[in-house]
Amino acid sequence: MKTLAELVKSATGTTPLDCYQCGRCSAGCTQNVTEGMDMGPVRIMRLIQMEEAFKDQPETAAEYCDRVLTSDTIWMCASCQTCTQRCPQGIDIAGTMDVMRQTAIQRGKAAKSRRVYDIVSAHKAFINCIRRTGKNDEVALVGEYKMRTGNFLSDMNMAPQMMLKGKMSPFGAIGSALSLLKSGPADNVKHVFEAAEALRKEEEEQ
Amino acid sequence: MSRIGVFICHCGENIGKTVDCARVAEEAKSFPGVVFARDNTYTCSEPGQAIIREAIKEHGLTAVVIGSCSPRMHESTFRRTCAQAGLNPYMCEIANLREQCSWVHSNREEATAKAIEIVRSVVARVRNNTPLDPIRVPITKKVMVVGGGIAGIQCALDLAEGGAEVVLVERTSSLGGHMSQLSETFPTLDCSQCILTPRMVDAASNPRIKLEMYTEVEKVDGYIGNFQVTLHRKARYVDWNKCTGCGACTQKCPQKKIPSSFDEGMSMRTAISIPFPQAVPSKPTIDKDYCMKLTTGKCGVCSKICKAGAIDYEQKDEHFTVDVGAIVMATGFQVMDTDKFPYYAGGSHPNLITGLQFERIASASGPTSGEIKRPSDGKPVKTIAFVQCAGSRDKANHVAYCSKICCMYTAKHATLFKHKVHDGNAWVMCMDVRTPGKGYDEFYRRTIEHDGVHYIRSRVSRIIPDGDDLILMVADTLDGGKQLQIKADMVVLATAAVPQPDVQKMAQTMGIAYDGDGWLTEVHPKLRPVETATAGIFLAGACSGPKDIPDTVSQASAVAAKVLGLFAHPELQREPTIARVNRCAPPLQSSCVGCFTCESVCPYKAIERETLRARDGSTRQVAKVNAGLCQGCGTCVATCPSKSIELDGYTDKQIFAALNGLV
Amino acid sequence: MSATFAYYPGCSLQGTEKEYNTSLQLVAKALDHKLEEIPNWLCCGATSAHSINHALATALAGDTLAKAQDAGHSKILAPCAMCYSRLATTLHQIKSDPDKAASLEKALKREKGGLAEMRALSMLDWARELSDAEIQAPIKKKFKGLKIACYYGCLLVRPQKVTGVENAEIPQDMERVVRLLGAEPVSWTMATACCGASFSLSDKPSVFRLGRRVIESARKAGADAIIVACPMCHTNLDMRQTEFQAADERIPAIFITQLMGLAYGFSPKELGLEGNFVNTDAITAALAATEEG
Amino acid sequence: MDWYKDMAEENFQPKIVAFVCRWCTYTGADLAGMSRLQYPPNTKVIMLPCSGRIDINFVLRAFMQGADGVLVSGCHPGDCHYNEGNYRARRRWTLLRDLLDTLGFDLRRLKLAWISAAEGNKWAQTVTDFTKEITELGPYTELHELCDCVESPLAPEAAIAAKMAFTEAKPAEDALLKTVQQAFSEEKVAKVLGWRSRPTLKRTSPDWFESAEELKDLAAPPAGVNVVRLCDEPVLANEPKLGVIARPRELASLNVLTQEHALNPEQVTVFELDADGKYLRTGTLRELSGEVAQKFPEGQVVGHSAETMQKLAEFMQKPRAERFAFWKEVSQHCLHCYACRQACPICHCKKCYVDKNQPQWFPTAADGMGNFSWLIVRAFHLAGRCIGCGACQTACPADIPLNMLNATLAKSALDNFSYQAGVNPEVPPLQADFSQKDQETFII
Repeated sequence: MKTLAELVKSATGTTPLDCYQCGRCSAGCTQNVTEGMDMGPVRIMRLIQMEEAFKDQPETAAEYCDRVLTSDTIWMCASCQTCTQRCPQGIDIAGTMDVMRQTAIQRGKAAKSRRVYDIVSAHKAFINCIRRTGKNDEVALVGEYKMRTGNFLSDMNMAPQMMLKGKMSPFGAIGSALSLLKSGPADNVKHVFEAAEALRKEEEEQ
Repeated sequence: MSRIGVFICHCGENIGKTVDCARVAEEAKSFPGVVFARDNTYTCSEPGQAIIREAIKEHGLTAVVIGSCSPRMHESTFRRTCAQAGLNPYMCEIANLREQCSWVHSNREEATAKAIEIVRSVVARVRNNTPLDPIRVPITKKVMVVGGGIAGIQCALDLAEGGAEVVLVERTSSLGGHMSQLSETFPTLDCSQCILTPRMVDAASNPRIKLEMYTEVEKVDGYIGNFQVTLHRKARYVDWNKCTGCGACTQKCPQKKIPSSFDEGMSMRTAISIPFPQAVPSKPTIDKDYCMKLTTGKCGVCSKICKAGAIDYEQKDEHFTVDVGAIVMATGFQVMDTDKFPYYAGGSHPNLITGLQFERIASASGPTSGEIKRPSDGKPVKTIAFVQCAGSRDKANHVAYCSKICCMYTAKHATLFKHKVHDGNAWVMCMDVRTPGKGYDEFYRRTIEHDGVHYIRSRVSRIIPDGDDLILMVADTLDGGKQLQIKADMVVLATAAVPQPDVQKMAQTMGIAYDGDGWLTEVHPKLRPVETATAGIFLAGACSGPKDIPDTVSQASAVAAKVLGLFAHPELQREPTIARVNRCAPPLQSSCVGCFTCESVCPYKAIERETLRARDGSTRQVAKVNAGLCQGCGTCVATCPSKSIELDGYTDKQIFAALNGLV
Repeated sequence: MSATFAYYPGCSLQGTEKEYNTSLQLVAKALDHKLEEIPNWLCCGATSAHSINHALATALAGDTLAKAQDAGHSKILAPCAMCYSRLATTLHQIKSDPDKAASLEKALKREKGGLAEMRALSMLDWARELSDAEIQAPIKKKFKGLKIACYYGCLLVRPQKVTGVENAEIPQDMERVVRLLGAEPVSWTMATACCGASFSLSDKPSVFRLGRRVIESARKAGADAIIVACPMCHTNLDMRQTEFQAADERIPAIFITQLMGLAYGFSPKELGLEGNFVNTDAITAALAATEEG
Repeated sequence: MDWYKDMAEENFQPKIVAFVCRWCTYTGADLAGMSRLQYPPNTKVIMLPCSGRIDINFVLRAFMQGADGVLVSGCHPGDCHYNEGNYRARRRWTLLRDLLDTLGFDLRRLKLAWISAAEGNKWAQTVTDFTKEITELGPYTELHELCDCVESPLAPEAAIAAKMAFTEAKPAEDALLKTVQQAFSEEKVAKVLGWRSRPTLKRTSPDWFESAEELKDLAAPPAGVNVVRLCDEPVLANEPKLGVIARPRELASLNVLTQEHALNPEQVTVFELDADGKYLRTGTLRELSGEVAQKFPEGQVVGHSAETMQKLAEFMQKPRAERFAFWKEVSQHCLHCYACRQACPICHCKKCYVDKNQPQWFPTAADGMGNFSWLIVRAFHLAGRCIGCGACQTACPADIPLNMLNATLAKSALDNFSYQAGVNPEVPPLQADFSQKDQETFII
């Protein structure tokens, strides 16, 4: 199994091993510890370094790896790119968070907190939406999200106003809701999902 | 017949790890002319050199090839070794097996194969070498020091003490440099002016030191021992011979709103001004960009007020040449401006200042007379934040290197602040605090333990202006990256030390090297730290990289020792690798047809004409090289249509043989 | 100067933020720009794809690039900052690493290559390519005394190596347009801060906190309105604003194209201003009465 | 002899030679080592003091000896340790590249770079890229095959026959004859260069006339020959009263010789003819040298005929491989008789450097390598000097179109450096001069 640092290197071309823990990423972070992250991005970088350092001691390495993948931090990242922009070492920190999220899902390690569960559900609902229609149908997205999370009441207060403002039509909404019943990729997106699978395989083989 | 000895150095692991040195030596034995070959762990060590000397004697070697580090490193060492054993030093050649082979390749097989080829080529070349004798040239025993900061002053004083004539060139109108701007100096906190000013006066009054103030170096010609430096003395519009330095003119000048560069733009000066009260020499200059008389023709107040009649609006720039035997670069550094940091309050906020500006604020002779007041509204500062590594150690956005002096001067700033504002709060945002040096770490710890300065280990991401105040966005990396917002009355950025912006241009005219960041490069960072690749030009102080005062002063004295060492010789021996137009005798003839294309090509005007007389009495003119002037570039050789010029050490025969050895 | 672009509207511009599309179409017409919609385009995958399925994110962007290329284009205008960022990031990757370009093309079963030669334009790039005279030519009325906070958010400017924006910390592209329209840009601190759009659905606390931060900063700087060039920013700063800001502390947020459209003489209705949750009268009222050539 | 064929095997390892200056590039390469940058081992370095020292012979020899690529590198413009060596080198490489391009040489194999002492990275990158490029190009088989070619078949018979056709000499014009006679009688001249008719050979050839009596053999100038070819350097230096019967082409040649200090223009009396051989006037070379450019048809590069320039332009349209094949074919006929050298009015060395054997850069045998290198070296030797009279091609018994090579360099000099040979005897020779603005599009 590849180390987290290796995964980041192949996905972003930069490596957290260059990090010297200056903390500028965390200082400028949109989210950070006070706002739901359980540690600053600077600590994530450190843990990735330590996993690499202990890679010949699999048990210790796995401990470090789990601390990263099960953290809330990687999910609370807003992908605003401020850290990547200002990093003095040129590390793609936001890209690193992407890799961590993806790896957490693949290895079934994503955090179990309610907040994270909602975020993961939204991402999954979004991708399912694309799978079904090739596009993001906002009503269908919200629908699936609610079914996944049980947050039935959230945002319901906005719906009437949205219809009023012409942002949503009741007929469209019904059509969208019906689309939820479809399964498997639609014809217009099949080739993209196949291509994604091919890319993933190729990356894995490297 | 050549009897060549080949010595392959392992350089410890450096070469031996990647190149099979024993095999290279074994292969070398089969090359034409080689009578002896062996490998050795450290050839440059004394035992290693002894092996060479013994082999020369025992095997009657006529030439030596050493496979080792770059010739730029140890060519002279090994040539000396050969000379000790009675072999002409120019019969020794280096095969570069380290910098250009073992260090850049990892496959042992390939690297060894390449090493064998390199050695074969050098062996082929050395078979065509001829013994050469060094050239002797006279030395002008006068030295030019460029830059009148502490480096230049110290160097000039030491040189004068040793009996050398010194020309000290400074482009501003006073000696002193950055050190004269500082308030106190770490780690002893003695007043900078108090220790510097006596030195400035000493330099100005020393009979062996000639000051060339308000003057810049325009051009450098010549070579070690024989430089011709063209200087450009800018018009001062004041006759310093007449001026008594009374300062009356500076009081009366109506043009008063010019930002003072000595005070880093935080106070105003007049158009005719002396940069600071303790300036040496204490003579004013007129700034022609601001003087009303010079810009509009109206005014002339200073001329009326001057009792000595020293004001001269007609003074012109002067250009003149000085002959010197050595040049010392002591051109110093600058600090990055705050405007390089858009994420720090847009890079421009009156209360966002550089460390050098803080020095002026803290200085008793500064714009606030040493009281810590902020520029925007003059309010006494209660909370101050210092941001370290502003630009330094930031390879993605600014410069990759550590500016070296900031950790200490920030600790000093914070201490000075706490000494002046007892109830104030000082924050330092730092990464690693680097304080090696005598008494340095103790000073830094005292800043925290005794003076109560708060250090947060974080790099500041953003500074947000909040009216006159500033809010710093930081994250405490020692607390899991917890975000903090620190509000401060004033923020001091420890901006990176950077090279003087125009020093590269000067370096180009002198033919000395500078690195990717623009710092002048020493010929060897450890063993020859004050010499440049151009013989006769030396480096003192921060022009070669950020340095604190003790390091700068030590370097300046080291340079003085180097120059005095050079001047101790009655004459110079120069490398004999110079061009030569062929002659065959008797009577003296040459294949030169006298087209004198070489004359137009030579950058040193080293081509002369000589009349040859043939057996039948006819005469003709042919080219001849002046050995004193030729620098050995060989451009004439490549351009000569009849191929009648050779460059000793790089003859066509040698290159041809080297090429044959390669392909 | 007339120009033709491949047009990649993206999902939001067809759904909740269709005013952005409408206003952009009008403004483009006024500028003699032809927007040719990419046939059968798909979603860019947004934050979700790059967050949890990197390969899918790349494949979706590759698909869009390929379709635009097949339609004979080399420049793609993506008004949505998210769509733009996805295209630009993918282009940055395949431009700097030919191997990545090759594997993407292989995965998409394309033989003709050249995907890396495509260019993605954000609204900033688009505005930057217009000269002052070009922007001003269609103006019918100029704004007077209108103070605008130009909001860039994240993805239009960051990361700099992807967007190529010259000063990513203090971008000035929208400010330039605003000045040319007669309005006055304010200097404020949150122009490139994040509004939290990626959590619009899933993490309300973040959305509210970050959105509030932006609105408050604009108010403090004395702005009458905010302009944006991203549908997600708009959702957050307009619709969500009604959730996190008290009624008397709100300021309208509209699209840069709507602001241009107003100056170009289109009616608020044509430009879809009534779709805004926060009242926009302050903006329309600032249109100067004088007619300009 | 088939060594290059083995190299075409799959595991081809190119041979690359780098000629570098010691102050910048060599130091930069050392820096790459100190920084432990890794690059392929195929490149072997030969260090020289300055890029100005890098002779074209080094590069040509490297190729002919089996190199697949050659790298030449020095300091950036403005950084030369010797102030200007790299500027002169730059001019040299511009000219050589243009010549090689005409010859169909694969220019991708000759890389030029400015690499400073600080650019260890650039050195490693350049070597890596160049090695990759050359590996992809494969061994330089076409050139190496040529170098191994030992046969040299004669030129087609028809071409030789045309060369051997005899022409009757025409007597010199009366006006010219009288003027020269008078110059002898007034002792203004002691030796005159002109054309002598040789009835037994049915030929007219350049010769010295040392008295008025000899003038009975004076003939009208024949086409395709340049009388100045006899201007041997000792004669010029030792004869204060020299006369030359000169058409524009001879006048241009004399200008080049003046530039190269081979004669004193004050001491040479010129009997000037127009291009068709009609007598115009008499004066010292100093007086008559100035207006040479106007004596050739407008727009023409001194003596290079519009026809040659046209032919060259068309030839350059052909693909590189075809150009190479063409020169490979025609150069095979070269006999190494050096008639071209003998006929050249500019060649005034006593001993040609190709005849020197210490070292002998190129074989003097009439084989593939000898012939092809002679083509290059002869033409390049005349870069910025050849005035385009075409005497060399006329003299060539193998009918090799040498004019095209001469015209290539004349065009390069004019296009790149606004320089025309033989026009102004006061300026420094082309390769002895430089401008900081010389173009360098091909240098990385």
